[in-house]
Amino acid sequence: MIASPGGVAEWPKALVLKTSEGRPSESSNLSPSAISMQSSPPGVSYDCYRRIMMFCLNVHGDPASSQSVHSALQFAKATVASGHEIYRVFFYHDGVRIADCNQVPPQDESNLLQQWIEFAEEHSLELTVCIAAALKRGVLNEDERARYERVAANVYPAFSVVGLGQQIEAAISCDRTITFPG
Amino acid sequence: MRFLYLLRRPPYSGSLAAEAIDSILVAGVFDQRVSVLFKDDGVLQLLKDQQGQLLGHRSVNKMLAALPEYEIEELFVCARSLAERALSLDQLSLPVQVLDEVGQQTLIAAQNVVMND
Amino acid sequence: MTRVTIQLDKDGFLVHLTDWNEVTAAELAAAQNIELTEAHWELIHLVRRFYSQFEVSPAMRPLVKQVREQLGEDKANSIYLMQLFPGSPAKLLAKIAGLPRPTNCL
Amino acid sequence: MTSLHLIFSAKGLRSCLGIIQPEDALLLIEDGVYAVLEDSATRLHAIEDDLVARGLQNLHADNVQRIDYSGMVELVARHQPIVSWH
Repeated sequence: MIASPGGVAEWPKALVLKTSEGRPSESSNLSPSAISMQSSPPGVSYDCYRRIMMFCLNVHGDPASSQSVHSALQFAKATVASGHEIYRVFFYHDGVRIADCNQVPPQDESNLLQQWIEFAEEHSLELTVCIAAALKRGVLNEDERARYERVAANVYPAFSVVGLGQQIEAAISCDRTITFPG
Repeated sequence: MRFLYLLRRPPYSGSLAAEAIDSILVAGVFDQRVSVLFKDDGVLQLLKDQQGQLLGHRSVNKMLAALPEYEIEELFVCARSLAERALSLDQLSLPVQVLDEVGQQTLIAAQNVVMND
Repeated sequence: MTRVTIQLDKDGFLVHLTDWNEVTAAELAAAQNIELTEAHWELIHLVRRFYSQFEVSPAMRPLVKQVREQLGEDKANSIYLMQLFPGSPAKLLAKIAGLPRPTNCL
Repeated sequence: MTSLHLIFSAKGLRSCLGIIQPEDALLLIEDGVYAVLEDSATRLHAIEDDLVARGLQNLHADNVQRIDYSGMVELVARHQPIVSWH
């Protein structure tokens, strides 16, 4: 039986899973009354049924002067731990600087780049940086280095350098788009 | 899908406004239903007679004028943000619809995706 | 007559947009095996007007829209544009017309 | 569906307060958690790490529900669109 609150009709790719056993959301400290609930069908409690969702993340902030790269990572980790999926992480504006492999964080600060890379490898996450925003900020992969005849490529290989179309395509393909602005 | 771009930055804080417009134009190319809400300092992007080249930038009002060419014609501006800056519609470079708070609520509630500058 | 060297990037776009003139355009076109005719020039001038008005290089759809408005319905289709600027007309036109690489090319 | 507003600054909260619907959810995140010092009327969620990191853990009022990132994931899953206010 498939049941879902809020009407499956709104969710064209609806995949409703019964997850009463080992429900990943049990790690949440939200009490059911703490968040506004969609009305549930009679006799069906919202938490009995969960649907796996696809999220995409836009990350806009400079890793050195904003928290957004950090928060986005914490959110991405919680997303995977909750059983949902990350379709793509798109770094735009100053967010593209996270891909610069020349970052040397002080020993007493966390290495955000390293954390993103490890997390992405572990979960086969697609990390992308916007090519136009990256070029402007001196974040170049080998192709762009050669194209513009610059001295050195500095994009960590875990990141693909892509066009803005990837940002829009991800938003179209996902259930939710979440932006961490700078 | 319905995309709303919520633009709240002034036009020349670095390249942020111009980069957001680049993203809007691509959303237009993807055949999505795209609308734009100018709010807070974002309304300043619409002022006429900008000369961004003096700052080494593209003129944001000119880029915005391309939106109708990409068939993006649902442009909205927050009434309060205009009033706070004592701006009137004839000072803006594009035809926009003024939305009060209820209008903005309705607009946002109708979206699948809200993007930021 | 002085010889000038014009800097192109690896994809053949002008490094300095101010280097553009009609002679440059003809050479940029020749490098793509295109001999410029009147039909090419009216499109080159059209996209240059677009850029001076909007400061963005047009993607395909706004290009077709402008062609419809300025040059007429019979030219406002991608087949016509592809015949003149084969492959990716919006990108090739930007290159030959001395506009920046379209940031929104997909 | 109803919206989730992610509030990244006190300025962002002021901007969005006028246009939230009663069923919308609001989440303070990053520097947005400083808004707990200004607003004690609106029902808000706040990221616990962001409160605690800034020494605000004892300064927020009853209107603020502390959640962790998995709580944020739940909020995101239950609302659409997600609106960010920098």
